[in-house]
Amino acid sequence: MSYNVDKKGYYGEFGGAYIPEMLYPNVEELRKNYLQIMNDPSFVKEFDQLLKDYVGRPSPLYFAKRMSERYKTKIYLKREDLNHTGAHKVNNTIGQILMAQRLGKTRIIAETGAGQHGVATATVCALMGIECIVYMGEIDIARQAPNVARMKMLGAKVIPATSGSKTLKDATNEAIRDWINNPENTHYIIGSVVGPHPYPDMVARFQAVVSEEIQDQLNEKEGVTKPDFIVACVGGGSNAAGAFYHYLDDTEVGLIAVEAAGKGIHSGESAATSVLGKMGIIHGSKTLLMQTGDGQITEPYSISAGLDYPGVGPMHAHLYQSGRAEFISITDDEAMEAGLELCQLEGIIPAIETSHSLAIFKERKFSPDDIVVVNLSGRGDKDLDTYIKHFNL
Amino acid sequence: MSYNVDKKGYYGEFGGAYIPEMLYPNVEELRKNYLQIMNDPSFVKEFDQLLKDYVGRPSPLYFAKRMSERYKTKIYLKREDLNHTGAHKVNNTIGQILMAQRLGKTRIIAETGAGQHGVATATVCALMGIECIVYMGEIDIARQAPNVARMKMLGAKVIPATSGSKTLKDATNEAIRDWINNPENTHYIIGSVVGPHPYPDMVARFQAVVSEEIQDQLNEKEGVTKPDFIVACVGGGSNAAGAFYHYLDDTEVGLIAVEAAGKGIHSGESAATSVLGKMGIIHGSKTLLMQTGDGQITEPYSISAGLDYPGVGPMHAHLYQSGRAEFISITDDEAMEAGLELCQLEGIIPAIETSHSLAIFKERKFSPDDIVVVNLSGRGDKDLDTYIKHFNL
Amino acid sequence: MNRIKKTLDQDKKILSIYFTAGFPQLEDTVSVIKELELNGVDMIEIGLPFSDPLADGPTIQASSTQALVNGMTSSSLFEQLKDIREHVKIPLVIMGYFNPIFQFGVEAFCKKCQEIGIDGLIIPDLPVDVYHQKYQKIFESSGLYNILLITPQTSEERILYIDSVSKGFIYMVSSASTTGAKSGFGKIQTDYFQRISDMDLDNPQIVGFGISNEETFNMATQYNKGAIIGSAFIKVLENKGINGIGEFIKSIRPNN
Amino acid sequence: MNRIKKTLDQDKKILSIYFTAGFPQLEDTVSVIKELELNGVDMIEIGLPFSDPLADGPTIQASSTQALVNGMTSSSLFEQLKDIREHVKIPLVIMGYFNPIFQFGVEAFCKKCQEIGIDGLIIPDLPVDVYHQKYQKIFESSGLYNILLITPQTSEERILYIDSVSKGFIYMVSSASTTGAKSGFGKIQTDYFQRISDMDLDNPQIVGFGISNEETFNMATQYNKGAIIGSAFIKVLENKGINGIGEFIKSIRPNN
Ligand SMILES: Cc1ncc(COP(=O)(O)O)c(C=O)c1O
Ligand SMILES: Cc1ncc(COP(=O)(O)O)c(C=O)c1O
Repeated sequence: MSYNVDKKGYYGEFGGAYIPEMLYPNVEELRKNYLQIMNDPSFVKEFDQLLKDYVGRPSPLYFAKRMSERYKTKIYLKREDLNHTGAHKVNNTIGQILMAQRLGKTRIIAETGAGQHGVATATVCALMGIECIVYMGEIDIARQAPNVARMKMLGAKVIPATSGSKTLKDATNEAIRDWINNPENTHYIIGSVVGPHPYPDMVARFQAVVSEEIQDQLNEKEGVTKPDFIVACVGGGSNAAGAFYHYLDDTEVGLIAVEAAGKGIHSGESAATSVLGKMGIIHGSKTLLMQTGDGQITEPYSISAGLDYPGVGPMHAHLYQSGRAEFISITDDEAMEAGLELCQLEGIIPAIETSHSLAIFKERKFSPDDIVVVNLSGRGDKDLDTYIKHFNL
Repeated sequence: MSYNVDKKGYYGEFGGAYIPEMLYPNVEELRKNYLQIMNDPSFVKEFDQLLKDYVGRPSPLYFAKRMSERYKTKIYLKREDLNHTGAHKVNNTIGQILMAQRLGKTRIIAETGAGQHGVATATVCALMGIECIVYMGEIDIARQAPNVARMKMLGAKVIPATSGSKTLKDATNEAIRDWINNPENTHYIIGSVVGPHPYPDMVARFQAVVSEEIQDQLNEKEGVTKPDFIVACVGGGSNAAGAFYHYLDDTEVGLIAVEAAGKGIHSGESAATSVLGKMGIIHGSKTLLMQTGDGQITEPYSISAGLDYPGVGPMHAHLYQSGRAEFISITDDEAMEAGLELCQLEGIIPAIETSHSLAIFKERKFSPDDIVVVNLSGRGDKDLDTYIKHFNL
Repeated sequence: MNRIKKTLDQDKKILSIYFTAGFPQLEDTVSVIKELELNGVDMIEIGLPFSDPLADGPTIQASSTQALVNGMTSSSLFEQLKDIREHVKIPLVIMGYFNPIFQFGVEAFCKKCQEIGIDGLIIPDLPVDVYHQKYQKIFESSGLYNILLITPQTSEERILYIDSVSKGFIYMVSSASTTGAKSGFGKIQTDYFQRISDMDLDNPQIVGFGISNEETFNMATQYNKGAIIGSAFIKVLENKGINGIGEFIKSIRPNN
Repeated sequence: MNRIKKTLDQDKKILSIYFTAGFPQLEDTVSVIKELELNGVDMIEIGLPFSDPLADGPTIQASSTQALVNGMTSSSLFEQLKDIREHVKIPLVIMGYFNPIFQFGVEAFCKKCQEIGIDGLIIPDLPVDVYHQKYQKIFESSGLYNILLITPQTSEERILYIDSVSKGFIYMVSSASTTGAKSGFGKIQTDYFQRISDMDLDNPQIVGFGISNEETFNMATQYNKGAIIGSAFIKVLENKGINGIGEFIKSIRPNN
């Protein structure tokens, strides 16, 4: 059984391209070309070179000594926080801007939640000298102010999404609307493994550099190419997809996906899609989705803007449904505590998204010999205000 | 002629250890041991390992294509902004925390201007589980709020310096006072190539990893191990010292040090020490120093907190006096423009300190074949407010 | 015989109106439909509101949000419409995004439509191939037409495919846009209308998006079988309520 | 013969007072000196204010800042003191950081001191070896004593070296601290005093830092030749001005 995408763009039952006809030419153009472009040696060379010289890859695999001592297991942190712009998101935007160039696009749009994807998109657009418009929920604009400032510095136009919950889902709607209105010259850089096929697969492939590096780095450090567990938080699921990618079909490696339980899974203020979601269609993809009995998409909640999404990518829906991955939900408070703990044990301020992953060590035991790789998806600079307020520092 | 330190701790006429007797045992202990400790293979191994796995070294040497096109020369950026904590400062704090451990110290103090060194110190203290106190000028606390927040998250105690200009110089005075009061258990992690011997040399050696990497990276990219020019901003001078280090005595490599001219060199609000300074003693070192005719140290000014220092390290005083390095002064406005330009041409938001270095391309011509390496000493996340206000974004 | 076919077989230009069910008030649905028929409209698209209507512009989006706040659901729509065929003769089409229909169950949804006397469905985010492979049988066994969209960017090959799968008419999106985005047609539109007209498809085309008044209605229907007005009509409901319908419809076809 | 030596040759415990020149008012320098002598003080350290007095605690630091604001400079201090020897007999020592002296020119500074009748200098940030190698000759040719510091952390070897280079007395810092930092002496201090006393150095020692009242003065001078009061005296000037001097000095040595 494969847990990767099939030829039709599905992961088991999930995936596909449920898009209005207006988007068909765009998505189809991409679908027809993406694999060929990605496999083109000149593309590979340019992508790899930028990841190395511009993004700063490989990101280190860091043995977290003091955390390992505290939790009595071997904890490695995959340092995506050290990437240029501060999160894993840039792996994907580098890939997609090169893709957009090869497709002859001259205008880029993107949605963003935490702002990391927006910054990563604005960054690559500046790098290539291409116009950039970023849609961002009004609430997220307020709670991720530093990232809004960064996008402006980088020359991007940030447009607030004022409908619905005014967060990531609505920003995505607005971006899709923009795309519908600009079908010829515009490439939509989706920021996670969501959206219509081929986006989930394309984004996962760009992020797969994460697990590719883990293999080598673990081999260097531990003499094995696979860990016992990989842990990653799941908003849409791109950092998890990247960290899991090369281990998807190797069931000796435990995959742990961490979702945001907000104020409690059943509090009504949560984003724990695996528990609360049912199969449905969001943003062009059939996947697990938080919704009312009537099929209206629910407004999710998480203290972390990047996990505040009512769905998960179709890969993760399938990993959940098939039992291939273990899904754990972490509340706001648990995440914040774990974030502070990492600061004070390892001197690393994680993004609040990432803090959810770190919180699992209080929830779940590992044995002393287990090698547990946590994907440290991003740094917490964007979240300082939230941390400071939460802890009254 | 050597431009490096001599056995007595001097660079030409500059340097030495002009310290009160109260500090003598501390400084002497360090002086006696630092070289031996730094050369110890176990130290080297631990230092290198942390630089690689924790800091994320080597930092890339990135060919800035669009900038190179604009300025018609070959511009490479040494990406210290990609280091953990976002600047070159951490190279030194990693080294010094290992030094402090080997000296049996259990308490760390530091001064900070921009907050980068404070964050880098708080970080390594968290990493090692050692108490950390950071002195920071009251004005800098206000203008570098994100870094204050980061230090708090990392468990450091930030103490405001309220005397004098309430900036870096005064924070340094306070740190020295603390050290005088705690001579036995405390190591003072100075953040630049300033202070009494052996600090300038020790810090320069820890930062020398920068030019060491440049040699290899340039060789890989251009087939030569030396650039025509290296450009770095100078506050105290640590990032410049690191970038220059392996080229100090190779006069084929042009060294360009960039100082902050604030609102204009002769505006009375400046930090252009090479132009405005005279030989004097500050913070235990004989060096160039902005001062009144009466020998009172002048309150410097720069929009960038990290360059807002009335002296330069003794190495730089000597590089200036001997003519080995070219010194250029850049105003606030010129720096800010250059910072924004980098954002929009290369997708990199530089620290305002670094923006001073980038501004030289408007000041000084290079030929098309010149290889110019700019040390991109830090990222601009800490400076977003200042940029946004300056440009009314 | 499906009412859509019967209506389209007439030798006249079709005026079709889109509105959002449960808007402005929850209980307005039936009144709006009756008033539209009374004023000579030929066909009606009843919008089933959705939380995330990504092909719609601000006007229709806002009306959907309001309808949801009012309490509109698939079940209550069916409840409201259950006796509609006692009063209304013209074709009725439900237009809605796929997720609510998927949650209701596609088959159950179609059966409900059939019971009530709905003639067709427009599901903008249900692509033709998925429809073709998974749902066409269900639609056909319920006597429902599935109305598919084409746009100026749709390739000739794909138009032929859509035509082959379509029943009733093809919903011809006037320009690359969400609903309500642009108004007025230029040469690009008329060229497009002409091009499709020249393809001589099996299904007639009705134009939607960007039609707001007599001028755009006439321009669109010069090349095609009819036209659909959505956002402009929603604005009427918003501003004047049901009482504004008569005047608006008359303004579109003053000589009717 | 240098006045310091003469004073220290007396068989009595020395009370020395530190104050900052030009504080509280610029023109107070001479008045303070006269008043101190009048009240039986044995020696005076005249502080030359510095912008960055890193061995000083908040009290002296603040007085320096104020003195600089008042306009105090090396030149104006020399100007104020030019006739001082017409009025004052006790030893006068200038205590200042190295940079202002360095800017004035060490030799010029020493010559000025000699002209005026200053007996010694205390330059806390001029280390003994630099003094020894570069400046000792200048000092000696000006008849100036250079007073060097030792602290509880100073090694025995280094104390011997400092003793060999010193003239007049050794400034014995009572504890690891900046000025004014701690008050009261414990066993650590008395052990340290005893230890130094037992070393039988060539130069007598005078204790400074942390002496604020009769009790600490007596305790310190039990082991040593004398003691210096700084911060505590500055506070008196701050609070009561010159008029407070008499009372304060009496409180230190009530039986004088
Ligand atoms: C640091 C970080 N981690 C995780 C996420 C969640 O996204 P994904 O699930 O696609 O990795 C985000 C989204 O912004 C993020 O910024
Ligand atoms: C990014 C950055 N660059 C440069 C400097 C100046 O310090 P130095 O001259 O020691 O490199 C600082 C100081 O904080 C800094 O943060």
